Amino acid sequence: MNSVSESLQLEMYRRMGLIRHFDQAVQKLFNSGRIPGSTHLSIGQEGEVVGACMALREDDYMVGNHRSHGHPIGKGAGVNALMAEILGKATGVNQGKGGSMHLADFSVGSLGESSIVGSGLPVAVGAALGSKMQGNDRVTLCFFGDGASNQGYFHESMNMAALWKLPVVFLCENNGYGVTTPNRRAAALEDISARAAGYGTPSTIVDGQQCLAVYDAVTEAVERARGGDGPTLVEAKTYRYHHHSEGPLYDNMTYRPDEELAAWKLRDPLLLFRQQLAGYLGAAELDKIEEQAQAEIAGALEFAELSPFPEPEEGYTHLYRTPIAVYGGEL
Amino acid sequence: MNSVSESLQLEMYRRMGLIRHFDQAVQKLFNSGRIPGSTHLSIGQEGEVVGACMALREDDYMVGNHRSHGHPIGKGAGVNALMAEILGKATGVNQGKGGSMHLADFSVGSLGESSIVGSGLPVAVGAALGSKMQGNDRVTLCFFGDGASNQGYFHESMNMAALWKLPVVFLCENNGYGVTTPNRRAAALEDISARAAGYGTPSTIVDGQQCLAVYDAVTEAVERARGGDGPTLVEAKTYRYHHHSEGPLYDNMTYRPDEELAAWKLRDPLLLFRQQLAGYLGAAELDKIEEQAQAEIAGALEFAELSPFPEPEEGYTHLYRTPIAVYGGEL
Amino acid sequence: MAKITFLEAIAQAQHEEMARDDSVFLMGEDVSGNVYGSSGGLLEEFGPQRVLDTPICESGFTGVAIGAAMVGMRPIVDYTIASFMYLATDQLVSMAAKSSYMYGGQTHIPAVFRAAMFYNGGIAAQHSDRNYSMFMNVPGLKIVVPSSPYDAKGLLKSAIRDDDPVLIFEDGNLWGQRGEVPGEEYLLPFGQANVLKVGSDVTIVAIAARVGESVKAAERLAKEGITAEVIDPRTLVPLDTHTILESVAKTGRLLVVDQGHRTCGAAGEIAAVVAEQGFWDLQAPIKRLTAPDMQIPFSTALEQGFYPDAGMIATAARELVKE
Amino acid sequence: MAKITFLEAIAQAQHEEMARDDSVFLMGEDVSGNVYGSSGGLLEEFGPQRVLDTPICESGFTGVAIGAAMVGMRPIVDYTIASFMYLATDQLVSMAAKSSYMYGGQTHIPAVFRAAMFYNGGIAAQHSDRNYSMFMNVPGLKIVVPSSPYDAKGLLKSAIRDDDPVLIFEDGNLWGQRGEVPGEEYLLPFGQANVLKVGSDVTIVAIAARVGESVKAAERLAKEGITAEVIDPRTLVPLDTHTILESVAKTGRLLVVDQGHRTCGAAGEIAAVVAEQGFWDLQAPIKRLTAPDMQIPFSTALEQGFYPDAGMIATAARELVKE
Ligand SMILES: Cc1ncc(C[n+]2csc(CCOP(=O)(O)OP(=O)(O)O)c2C)c(N)n1
Ligand SMILES: Cc1ncc(C[n+]2csc(CCOP(=O)(O)OP(=O)(O)O)c2C)c(N)n1
Ligand SMILES: [Mg+2]
Ligand SMILES: [Mg+2]
Repeated sequence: MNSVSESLQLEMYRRMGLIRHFDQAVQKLFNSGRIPGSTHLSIGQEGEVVGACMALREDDYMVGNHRSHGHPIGKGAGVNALMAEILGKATGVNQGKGGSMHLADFSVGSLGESSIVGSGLPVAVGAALGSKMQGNDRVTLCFFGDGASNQGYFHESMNMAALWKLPVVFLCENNGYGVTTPNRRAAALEDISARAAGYGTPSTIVDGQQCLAVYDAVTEAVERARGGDGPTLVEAKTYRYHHHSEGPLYDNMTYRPDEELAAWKLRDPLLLFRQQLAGYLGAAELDKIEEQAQAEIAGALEFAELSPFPEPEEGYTHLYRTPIAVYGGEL
Repeated sequence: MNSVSESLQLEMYRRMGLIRHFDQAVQKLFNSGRIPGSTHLSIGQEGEVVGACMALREDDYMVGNHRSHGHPIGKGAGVNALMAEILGKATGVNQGKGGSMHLADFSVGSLGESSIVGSGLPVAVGAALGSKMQGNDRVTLCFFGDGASNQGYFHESMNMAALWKLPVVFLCENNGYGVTTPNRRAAALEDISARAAGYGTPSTIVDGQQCLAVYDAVTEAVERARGGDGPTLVEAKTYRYHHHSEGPLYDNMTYRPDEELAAWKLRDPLLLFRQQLAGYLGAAELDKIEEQAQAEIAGALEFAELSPFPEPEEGYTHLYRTPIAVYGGEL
Repeated sequence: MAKITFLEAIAQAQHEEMARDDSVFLMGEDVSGNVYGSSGGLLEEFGPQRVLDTPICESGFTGVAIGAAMVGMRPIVDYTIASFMYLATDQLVSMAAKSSYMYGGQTHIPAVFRAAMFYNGGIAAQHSDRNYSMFMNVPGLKIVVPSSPYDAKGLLKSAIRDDDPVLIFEDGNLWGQRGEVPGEEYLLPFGQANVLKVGSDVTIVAIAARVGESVKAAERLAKEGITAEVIDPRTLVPLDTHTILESVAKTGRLLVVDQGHRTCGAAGEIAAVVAEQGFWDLQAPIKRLTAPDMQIPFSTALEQGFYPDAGMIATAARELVKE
Repeated sequence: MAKITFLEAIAQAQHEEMARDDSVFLMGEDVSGNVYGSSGGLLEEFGPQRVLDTPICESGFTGVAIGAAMVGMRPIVDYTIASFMYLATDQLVSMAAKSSYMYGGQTHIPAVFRAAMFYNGGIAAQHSDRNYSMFMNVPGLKIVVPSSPYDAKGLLKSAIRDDDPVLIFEDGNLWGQRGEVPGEEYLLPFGQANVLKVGSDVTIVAIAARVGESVKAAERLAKEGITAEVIDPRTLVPLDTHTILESVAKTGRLLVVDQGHRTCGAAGEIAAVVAEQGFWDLQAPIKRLTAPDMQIPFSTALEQGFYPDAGMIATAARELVKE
């Protein structure tokens, strides 16, 4: 950890702040009815998101999921186009076609956020296979939840990655719940990492609230992957402060005790980061970074608000790269 | 093992003989062009098939797969209707609708042989769930291959069975190959049983050529299941003497060395059974049993040959239990 | 009669059938938590074994339902969203649809598979599927598409008692809609269409939430002197071709309205049946109004206009009547 | 011109494209072993990395292909049998078909998914699927159904070069069939039907192995003085509606022949298109000849007669011409 440069730590803190403020802004937008569909926030999980992403090289790949506002930000995406996407604007990263559940930014190696739980796992393995075939040394990082680990995709992906020694890192964001179902009522063993043994794959459990701990674990996994020694399963124990998704659906739900949430909040990843760096990086410096992050999100919000909605015709583009005639509604 | 009664041992030997002769008869039929489609023989695997099935109670359930002529026989099905099914006759156990890849006999608890690799696993878990819900103490035994263990179904099924402590026994018939692909080029670890640890499930590796060893291992697993302690993964190391399926497709294929086959044949399950019982059960007695088995298969063959083909109209029945009008070809 | 929501009707049907028959149980992700509102009160009454939360593994738990059905249980599987059925397609097609047939009637699969369709809600491509048409191509399944609380309850109860695998597609746009549902028990048979409006100028066959839009369109058209007959097939497999053909015999004109994609969709099937069996009655080309053959965008600015509404239906009907 | 089998044509196309473009590779179960004969010589020439045997995990390795495509590879996935695509349906629909659209064109999936259809071979319900129709309902996929060695090679080469996900359904009943294939390189465009017989009495649109049966039927009919125009669409998505409509404008009669199930099948789609756009040209009801809406039995005694053959096609055409 001491090997992590000061500038890198500042950048980590900055990205954690960006994600926190991004999601807080999204929450407000959602509550005011500005965002259609459903939206999933990662407030509370910023530590593992940033720690894992920053262990990557810029040209490495990353695959997210339904709870992926933070993942592209962690990987270095600009926030303007992400925020515009959330509002369904023409300037959105997907030109308004994807929205909250598909915030991908391919320009920074964020290879898509599939909201079909577990479906990103084999895609990440495929990207790693592609890198290997192309003879470059890129690594692919795949985020997935504790809930996703019960999909067959997890097994098939672990097996292929281990068998072919592919440069992929599996990062399980174990936040204890899939929607309202606690992990212990969905997985036979609470530690997802226990499953790695079945593939002869190294695994590790890491405190997901400690950004630097995650960074270290993933750095080791990335080195292993880049060195040709195959995948690693990293399980980050973490927590989402919000319910599964925004909106009234989960109001008054009792699937998790209030004390549990309160206890986790005491271990807030931004807070812990500050504590850990206390003395080494000054509070003023960190405050400034956070303020800048907040300002950047405010700017993104303004950018998004001022951006135009796409023209209806745009709904009929991008289906194919080589277009063919299809029935196109009233157009 | 010594606790296994003589009559049970005789019955084991009888069923092994039935399976061997059944498949040898099927091979001849196939070679003479009498069987459409494709057919998969389990010659060489009779030890594990019978050892596992006979550890069940008569009212227990069993789920097979594409290589399942032996499984229903092991579970106690009559051979006439099975052989007639192979020939597509009206007297077949499925009235000619299923054929070689679907030799189920529900009357003895054989709950279907799905030829979609791996798809029987969750079905077995479902049968076990049903038993638990119904409050009976039936156990379900699920056969699947080494190849099938790489399907997502394996993972999902192991997890649910372990999570819910269901009365199911997973019996992996590890014959070293899926079609032409050796297990070591398909699974990250050669021992499938290693995967059980990820679900906190007990597992064991057993010599699949030793019928009684399999019987013992599965008996223990069945007791655990019946006692409410959940699933066990039993991996039987075995070998198929024939290629994946009958016909010329695999002629001259070199995916497995001749010496390997020769070595396994020295450990033929029927041979080993005789050796193990030598002195205890006389050769004459065993010869007689095998001759009777052979005669029974000859009888089944005659029954099947003499049986009529189904009438074409029969092709339009059984789609639904509560029929509805559907477009029915020329009918 | 009480006015209840579509969702309450579903909940009632499940409740009544679970109370009636011990072998009926509900399974799926988060069903005990009643997240969406169709399983309220069930956990309290029937306990966690019969209101079974599953891990997230659609292919696996569909197989579990099928296995349980084989040994005499009657599972109701709730996928929550129809898009997740793609993970379970192998079990639905290779096992649920085929088992009775390939085992020569030795077994049968009395299971219900419920799935909601949340299109038109800014929920983007991966959650907006209206995919009943794909499953209509699979012999061995029965396909139900209720368009009102009354239908939802009566059809779901029939589905639970049916001895074959039944897929119920619930239109999420209808979940909150209220309608009259009798206090007494009733069942609705499969294969009997509902004629919501009688008319003689044009036949409109519509599916799920398009039924209400078509009724609205018919009301507008009536003011212009055009009488449209609005037919809701209620079940797509079996399909009540008789009612549709009789109507076309009277009107000579057919408009099929569907929120699904066009190519190989339910609307095309209905059109083809009439082009074959009702051809001589037709006085104008058949017309399909469907969603475009396009994936579903997130932005409301893009999604609006994707699904035929009352205005589009009325326009199409008017054109047809002129031909 | 050399006469080669359909399978050899497939093998040639793969060989040529792999030699031409390093990013093309083949993957699937047992592909290196060349079990069925479509990958002969590839292992020796391109090595095990580009002729990649996968574990048995259709859903996973389909995702792998998609991920590889996202980073610039051009995978050809061989499912061997179309029935196994059900396990991969989620990846095919939710990822392959949707990624370009939902990411606003940031990515695209240049992958080919090959699947053989082995119906009519006593291979029973779980291996006899002819399921292109289900995937025709999914916008974002392109669907190819070659009916001859010449078409197979030219269409497969185009598919490999296409920047979108292409599903190729190979009719197993044609694998051994020989046909002329030029030595020089050629590509066949998508969306251009092939008119195999010119005629003026009836239009027969046929798919895959039904094309040959239709040509045979047309030859019999010719002897009776009935001239049938036989059209092979070659690709079902995109569909060359223009050629079909022009033909119907001439003949006034349409027979669609398909080995798939009827309900929501390709034949119904073609019928619907003509009932909409070619209605005024029609002089008789449209007729579909398809497999029954039944699962596929094992026994030859039962399966025979399930798929429309030359005799059935000729009979249907004769009846149509009389109307
Ligand atoms: C295949 C599939 N099944 C169900 C859902 C609905 N769903 C969305 S997120 C989610 C829970 C996922 O839990 P987990 O993987 O732990 O991720 P988390 O939400 O906790 O970050 C579910 C069930 C889905 N999107 N896809
Ligand atoms: C889903 C699926 N994929 C592929 C196949 C083709 N196939 C039939 S058996 C088989 C090999 C299975 O290997 P294993 O599970 O080890 O069983 P074994 O044949 O060795 O008994 C394959 C690939 C299939 N039937 N189903
Ligand atoms: Mg979670
Ligand atoms: Mg094997």
